[in-house]
Amino acid sequence: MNSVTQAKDKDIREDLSWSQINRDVLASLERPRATYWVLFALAFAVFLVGLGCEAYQYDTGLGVSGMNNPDVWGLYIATFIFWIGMSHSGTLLSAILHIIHADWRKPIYRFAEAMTTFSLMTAGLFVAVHLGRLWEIYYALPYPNERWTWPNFQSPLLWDAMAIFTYLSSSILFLYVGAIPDFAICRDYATGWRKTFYGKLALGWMGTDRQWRNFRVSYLVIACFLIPLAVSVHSIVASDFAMSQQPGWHITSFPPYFVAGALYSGCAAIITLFIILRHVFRFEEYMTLPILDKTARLTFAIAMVWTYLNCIEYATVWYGDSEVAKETLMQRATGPYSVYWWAMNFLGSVLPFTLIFKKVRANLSAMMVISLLLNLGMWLERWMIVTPTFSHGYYPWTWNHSFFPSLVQWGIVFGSFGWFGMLFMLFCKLVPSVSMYEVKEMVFHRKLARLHASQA
Amino acid sequence: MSLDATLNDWTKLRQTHPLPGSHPDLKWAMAIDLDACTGCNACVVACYAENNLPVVGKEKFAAGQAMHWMRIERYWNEADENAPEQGAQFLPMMCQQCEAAPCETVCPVGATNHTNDGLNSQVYNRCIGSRYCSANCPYKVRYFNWYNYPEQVKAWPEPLPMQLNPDLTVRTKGVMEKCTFCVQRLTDAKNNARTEGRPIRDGEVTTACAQACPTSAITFGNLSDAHSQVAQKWRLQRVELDKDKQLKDIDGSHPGLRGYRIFEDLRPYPSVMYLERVRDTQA
Amino acid sequence: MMSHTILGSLARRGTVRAARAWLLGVLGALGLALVSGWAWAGDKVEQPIEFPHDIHAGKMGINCMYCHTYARRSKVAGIPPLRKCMGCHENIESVKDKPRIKKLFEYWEKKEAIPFKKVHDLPDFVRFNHERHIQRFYFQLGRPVQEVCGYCHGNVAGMTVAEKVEPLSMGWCISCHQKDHPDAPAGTRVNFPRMSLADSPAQEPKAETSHGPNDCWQCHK
Amino acid sequence: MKNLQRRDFLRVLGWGGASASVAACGFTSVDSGVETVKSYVEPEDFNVPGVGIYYASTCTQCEGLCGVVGRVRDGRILKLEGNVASTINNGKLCGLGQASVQHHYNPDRLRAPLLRKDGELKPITWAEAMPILLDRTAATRDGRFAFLTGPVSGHFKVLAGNTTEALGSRQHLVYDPLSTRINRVAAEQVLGSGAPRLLLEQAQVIVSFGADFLDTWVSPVHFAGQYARFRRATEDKPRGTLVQIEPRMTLTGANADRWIAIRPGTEGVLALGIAHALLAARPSAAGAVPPALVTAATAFDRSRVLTDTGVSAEAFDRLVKLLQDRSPAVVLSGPSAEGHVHGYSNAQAILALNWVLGSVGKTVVAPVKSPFPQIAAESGDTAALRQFADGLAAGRFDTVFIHDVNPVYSAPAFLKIPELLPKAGFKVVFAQYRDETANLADLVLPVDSSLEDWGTHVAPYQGENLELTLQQPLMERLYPDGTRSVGDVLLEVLKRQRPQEYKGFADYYAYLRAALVANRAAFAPIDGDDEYFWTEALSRGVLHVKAGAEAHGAEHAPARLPALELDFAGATTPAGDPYPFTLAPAVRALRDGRHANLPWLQETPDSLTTIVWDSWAEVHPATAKRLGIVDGDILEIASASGSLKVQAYVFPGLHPDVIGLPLGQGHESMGRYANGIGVNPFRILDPVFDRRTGELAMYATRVRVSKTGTRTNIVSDEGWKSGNLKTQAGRKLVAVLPADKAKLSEEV
Amino acid sequence: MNNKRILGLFNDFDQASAAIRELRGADLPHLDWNEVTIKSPIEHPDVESLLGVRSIPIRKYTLLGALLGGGLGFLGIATAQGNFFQQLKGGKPIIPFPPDFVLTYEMFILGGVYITVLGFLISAGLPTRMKSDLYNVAVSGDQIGVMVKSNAHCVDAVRGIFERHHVLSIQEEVVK
Repeated sequence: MNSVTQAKDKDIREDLSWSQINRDVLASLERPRATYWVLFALAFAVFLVGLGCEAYQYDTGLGVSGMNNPDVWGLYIATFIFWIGMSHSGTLLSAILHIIHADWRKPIYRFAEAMTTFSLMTAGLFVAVHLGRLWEIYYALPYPNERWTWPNFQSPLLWDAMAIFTYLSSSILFLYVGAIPDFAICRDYATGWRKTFYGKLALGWMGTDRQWRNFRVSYLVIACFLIPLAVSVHSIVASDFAMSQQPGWHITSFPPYFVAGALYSGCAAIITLFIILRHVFRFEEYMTLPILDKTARLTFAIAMVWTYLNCIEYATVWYGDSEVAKETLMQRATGPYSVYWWAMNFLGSVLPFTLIFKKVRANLSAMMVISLLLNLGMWLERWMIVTPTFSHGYYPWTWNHSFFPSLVQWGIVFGSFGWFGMLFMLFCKLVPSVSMYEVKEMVFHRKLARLHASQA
Repeated sequence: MSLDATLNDWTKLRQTHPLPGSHPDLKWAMAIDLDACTGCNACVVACYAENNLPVVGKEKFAAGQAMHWMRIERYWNEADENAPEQGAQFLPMMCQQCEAAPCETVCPVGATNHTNDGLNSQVYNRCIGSRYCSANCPYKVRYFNWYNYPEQVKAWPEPLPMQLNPDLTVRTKGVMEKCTFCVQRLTDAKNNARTEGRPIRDGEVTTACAQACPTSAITFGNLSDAHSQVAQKWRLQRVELDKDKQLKDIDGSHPGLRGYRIFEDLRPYPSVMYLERVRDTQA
Repeated sequence: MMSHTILGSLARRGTVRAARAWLLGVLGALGLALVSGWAWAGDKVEQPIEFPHDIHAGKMGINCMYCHTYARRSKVAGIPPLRKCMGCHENIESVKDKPRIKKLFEYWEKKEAIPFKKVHDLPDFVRFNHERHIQRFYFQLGRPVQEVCGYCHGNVAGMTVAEKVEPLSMGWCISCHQKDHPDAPAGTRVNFPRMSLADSPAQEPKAETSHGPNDCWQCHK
Repeated sequence: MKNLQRRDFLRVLGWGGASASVAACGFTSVDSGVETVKSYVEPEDFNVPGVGIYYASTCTQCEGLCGVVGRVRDGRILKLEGNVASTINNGKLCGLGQASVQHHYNPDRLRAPLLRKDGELKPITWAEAMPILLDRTAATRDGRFAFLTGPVSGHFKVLAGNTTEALGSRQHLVYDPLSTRINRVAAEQVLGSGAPRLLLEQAQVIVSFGADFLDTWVSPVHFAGQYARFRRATEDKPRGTLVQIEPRMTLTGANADRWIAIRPGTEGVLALGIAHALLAARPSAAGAVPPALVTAATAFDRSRVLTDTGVSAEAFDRLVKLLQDRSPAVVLSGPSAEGHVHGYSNAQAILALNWVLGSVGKTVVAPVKSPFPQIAAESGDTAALRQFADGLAAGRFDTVFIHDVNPVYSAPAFLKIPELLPKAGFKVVFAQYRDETANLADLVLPVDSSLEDWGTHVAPYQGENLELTLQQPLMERLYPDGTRSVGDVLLEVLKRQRPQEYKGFADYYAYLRAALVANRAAFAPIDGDDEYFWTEALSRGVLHVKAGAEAHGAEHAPARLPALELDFAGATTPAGDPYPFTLAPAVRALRDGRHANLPWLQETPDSLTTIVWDSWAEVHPATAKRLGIVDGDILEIASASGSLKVQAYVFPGLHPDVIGLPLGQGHESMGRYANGIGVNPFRILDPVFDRRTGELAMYATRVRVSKTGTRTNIVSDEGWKSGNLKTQAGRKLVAVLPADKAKLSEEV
Repeated sequence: MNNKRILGLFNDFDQASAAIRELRGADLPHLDWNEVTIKSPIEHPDVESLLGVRSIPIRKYTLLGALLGGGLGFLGIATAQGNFFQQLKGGKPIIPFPPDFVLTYEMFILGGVYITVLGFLISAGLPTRMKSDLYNVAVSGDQIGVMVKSNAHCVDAVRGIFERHHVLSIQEEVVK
């Protein structure tokens, strides 16, 4: 009764006992709601569809994706950027908020971090899917070989590969290191194969002061590394375009624009997953409405930043002296893809204003819908960067306004969502998706703080 | 593979391109006279014949997956688009072999590089098909093998394969390809010249398109050889390889000059000079 | 100071074991990365006729180009036309009854080329020019022919049927082509020029531009 | 035999090379002992593996008959180039010529003779085929034989003629669906020669009434070369100006400085109008022209001409002024001016302008006369086909040979060839493909491709000197026991009919060799014995026929313009015609359809519309607007004699009353690349004939156009994908410079 | 000589810290202060004040890693480019700085992160076997453990102190 009133305005109930926390979270590893299995099956099915399409494309050639001479990239690269962007919010929550001691992140950063990792994996997948000769992908690796050749370090694509590899591995380490104490807890309470499984992962963590001491510092250090890394990753992805000569791409404001878009879509995605996890794992106590509220406000702020940079992009082109770039911009607004373009602008810049209403922020189903729409908008943004420019570039003879992705291409794009969902669901079933020890800290410190307050 | 090589190249950090005289002996280039070009397509077919280009068929052509390395573009005047009294305008467009090629820098595996005789090489078997080069090509003259034309599309049913030129490969699925200035011919010419211990003579070798062209609109040769036809044409038009603004554009004092390069302001420094089409306005 | 604290921490219990484990792991990974596939020489090939190079090139000391006559004027060295073999063997009574020679005559009766198997087979996207190498090393530098051919084909005089003794991989080609050749007379000096530069034009001997390996298209087609 | 040995040099070396190069790039085996390597049994020192050798021959793709050299490597013909020794094409070669290797390697070539057994064509061997052929021909009753061929020249013409004679017939019918006979007859009459030499490069003005000399007319590659020089300026000659007058824009029209759309059929009127204006301005010129013409011309004053032709006053005056100011000029008459009831009158009036302008003897000179009329080119006509049809209808033929033409496809529907052909007793078709005509044959004999066969040719249009070009095999037969040379077959027939005369010749090759060696005196001298003469002739590919003083034809040109018979009845069509449009068939690379099965030509975009792999109906933008037609609409084009459905293409290069329709597509049976693609305009041509020559009037068919309601996507290289972009969208891709600004003379 | 371990579990930090303070006050002979360890579900808020400042070498590892990553990264890339001179880019130097810096930046972070993690594992003594030490699952739950390693006599004293602060349970073992 009392707790309920508390939960309304407080991020978390302070009278949660530590053992209670352990029990609740560990429960998520054993018996989630049935919805979990439904979602998992769904994701798996979609993934299989994508897999089929990819197999067909691999065998027949990229032509089946419906791409053609001017439009050589299509949805693959667009979706690749989308997934890269998705990954950034994990870092935002786990690293940035960690450094500025915003402790409300604690219950939700773990799955955000996981999201980072898996969306990066998905993005990496698209690099492969998009290649004409996937089987020769090792040519891009800088390793000593009998050909005495090296990849071309000048290519932004190679920077991509490097940045993504760094980001992915660092995120995985960050996620893992941050989860060691929780693995220890799982180990202590688990039985059977799980005990050995978590035992291995826990590396024999015993919560000694020495371990905690080093743990705190290294965690902080890695967090500090992750922030510039995340920024660099998406700047580099942006430079894939900004460094090229295509009209509408050759814009200096692209990197910040991309980063903002990344955080934006990431936050939206967090809201989606927040709601899902809260339901399937009965995390009402931990993923509370106030936290959702904070996340939503953060999302709104970022949405505004993105909108601003979006306008900057248009302005740069508009006041720039490249007639062709201007033409391409107009083409986006009026051409065959104008529908998607306007939809993108609406979903990206107008829709977020619904988040200024507290009622909306507190309404789970509403937030679910909005967050999904926001991500749709962000995905469209990526597509509107890639395709319109290709279809209306410098060379009029090769203009092709009729490009539309084939079913195979769509299949693979959707498949990627299945693949992501599958991995993510799997993860949440195996790893505590709420960081137990940090929630404990949260509760502990908040109680402490209140005590001091009352004493004073 | 030596420290020596590293240090050696270290001295080249400040190298920018194109350098005046960066190709002291050999620089393949073209001059295409649009006044002579009639748009008859002889060059296009010659290119198909010389370079093992697959015939993709109607559906794939419709999908924009045609593989013609060389294409003849036909434009109408904005002025009399519905009553073309000035006739049409034809433009043979193939890889411009840029000196500072946008495609070269972006290839992740370095499958497209610059050769010493000023060509923009494309190594098919190194290509992994990221298609970044095509994305970055302002002329859109790079063509991607969307399918496995020899085996799966059956572009060469027996006995057509007997016509294939053994001096170059048939590109397989998933690699980028483009006009090579018929590099297989150039290589043979260089080989003969070296065997006889002499530099390459002008007119000794030419590309398939130039050789076929009934009106000799295409001139091909060694730009570094001051006496070659192509070099003379470039000089006559005051077009210089390493400038991004030619005399013609700088001041109006030379209205008679016809030489220009397409998209010069993007600074790719193309190796193909076009000569303006001339039309008699009195007629 | 730093070393002190690190050592200090290493001194602590459990630490040494951990450190050793990690060190081994990392070294193992590096080792794997370094041992990346190198092309190896091929093994013996079953030929329709066991042609004894050792007798012809070795014992008789016949010039390689007497039979492989195309090597000096074509990309491909080719194998001798049947008539070439007959030219001599019609008149060598002593060996007429040897099984291999019998086979040879059978083919000749059938007017059918002997389907020899390729031993030194390069990928189809590689353009190797025999003429270039023969012209330079044999005719211009006057090196002994078996040495010149041997650069790539090994000591054929020591084999019956030819065997692949060199990897013939790109790296292997470059390893030779990167060598400077001070003994080469002027005009044929092979110092493979890098992109010629304004500051060092001297680096560019005349008529030396753009031959392998500094030009992908020299060897790749 | 020598012949066989030569073929031996050309034997394919260790075939399998291509399959390897196809697999190239990627997974090719580099393991030892997987691929095999072969060599020749008998070496030829000039024949080095891995090195291309060039053999000279002749391109028989069109009547231009350019000299070519073929690159042969390892016994495979890889590519054709122009033969520099030939003064026809001077080392150049058009796309059509390039594509002839695909005739040679075509996957749809017949590989065995076909005999009709109980209604079905069944493959048989040559051993079986020859006796049947010989017996049946021998059984032909006197004179009841016809030999229908395409344009012929050289010794094949002789052989064909003799065969016909030997069978007691006079019916060697030379048929050319795209014949230029009207032009030839008119030129013969007006200029004194059927094929006068045109010195285009010396002209300052070319006025062409629909003569597409850059693409399809007479000898395109030759004229293209001249055109280049005509465009170039020198100290003594400014850049030439080209004016093209035609109802539908040809490639030549697209390259004109001034393209004038004229109402179809009124070209003659315009010509006389110009003549009138010129004579009025410069009576002196009247000296060369007969008063008849002068008086005739007076009838065509400016106002009438303008109303009749629909040419704008501005264009007319400019043209007249141009012709007054600049000289010399050339005036050409082309198919679109000649293909009418009064086509002959048109041609006369147009060609007569050359007299008025004083071009005769300057830019239009008589050609070198051939000392061998019997091997001179015989360009075909469509009258031959009518003759053939009549013969069939009357059941006058026991035996019919058809070679190098496909009448069942290219004959207008009203001639009913498919229905009549069965009336012939025994139909032998020499064919490379199983085309529409072959399907109706009793015996189909697969023939060598032009790259496997021997032959001699004399082009109907000659360069500065008279040439006899040789055709020789560029590689061994692809199907040694599948195909044969037509010459060999005819020789067999002749040996059966006239053993005495022909038993000396082992085969066609021997026949040719003997014939040329015997006449070697007539050619530009080659020292050495006959053997040397022959090999030398082969290596050159071209023999220059010595032109004796009497043979040179300058003085054969008439001193003045003979009287003309002008009759423009029907030049203008009555109002209220149920068929409001005139059909303008467009001749393209596929020519009369014989090249439709060449993938390169199908995939190469049409020069003006850039459409590939299809037919289309060209509609003028104004007309399209009026009828609400947009690109890709499926239209029904109906004439009095038939109708067809085809996609619309809105095309500015038309007179508004004209519908353009490309020829060559619409095959039912030819090969995988031709079948079912596009439509065949020949089918709907009306039975309209030129009054004088009786030639089919190709450009006189009237049609009506209606939308069927369905629509398709036009497949073309141009930006149809981008809202039918037709201009450069502000980029500087093709820059145009006004001639008066250009300083071309400084460029040489 | 230090051959005995004792682990006492307390209900919360207050009791645990009280116990430790007394332990400190008692300054027993043979008690090496470094052998006093706290085991807790979360880090003890004021562990320094209890156990005194103990070294944290992580940052040194970080510095080392970052420098190694950056330095080697740049050298490696530059050398690769310098030696693979077939790869000439029109308009670009053979060893171009801007791209190499981008990559160096990534290598810098990569090295930093990797070596930091390595450093963490090393200086936190991970991985380690559970048997090697006294442990109680309650420590990962809600109890605070204090562990002391010393000789038998000293351990008895420690036990006394623990009991005085309502220790919940005590484990002991003899170290071989």
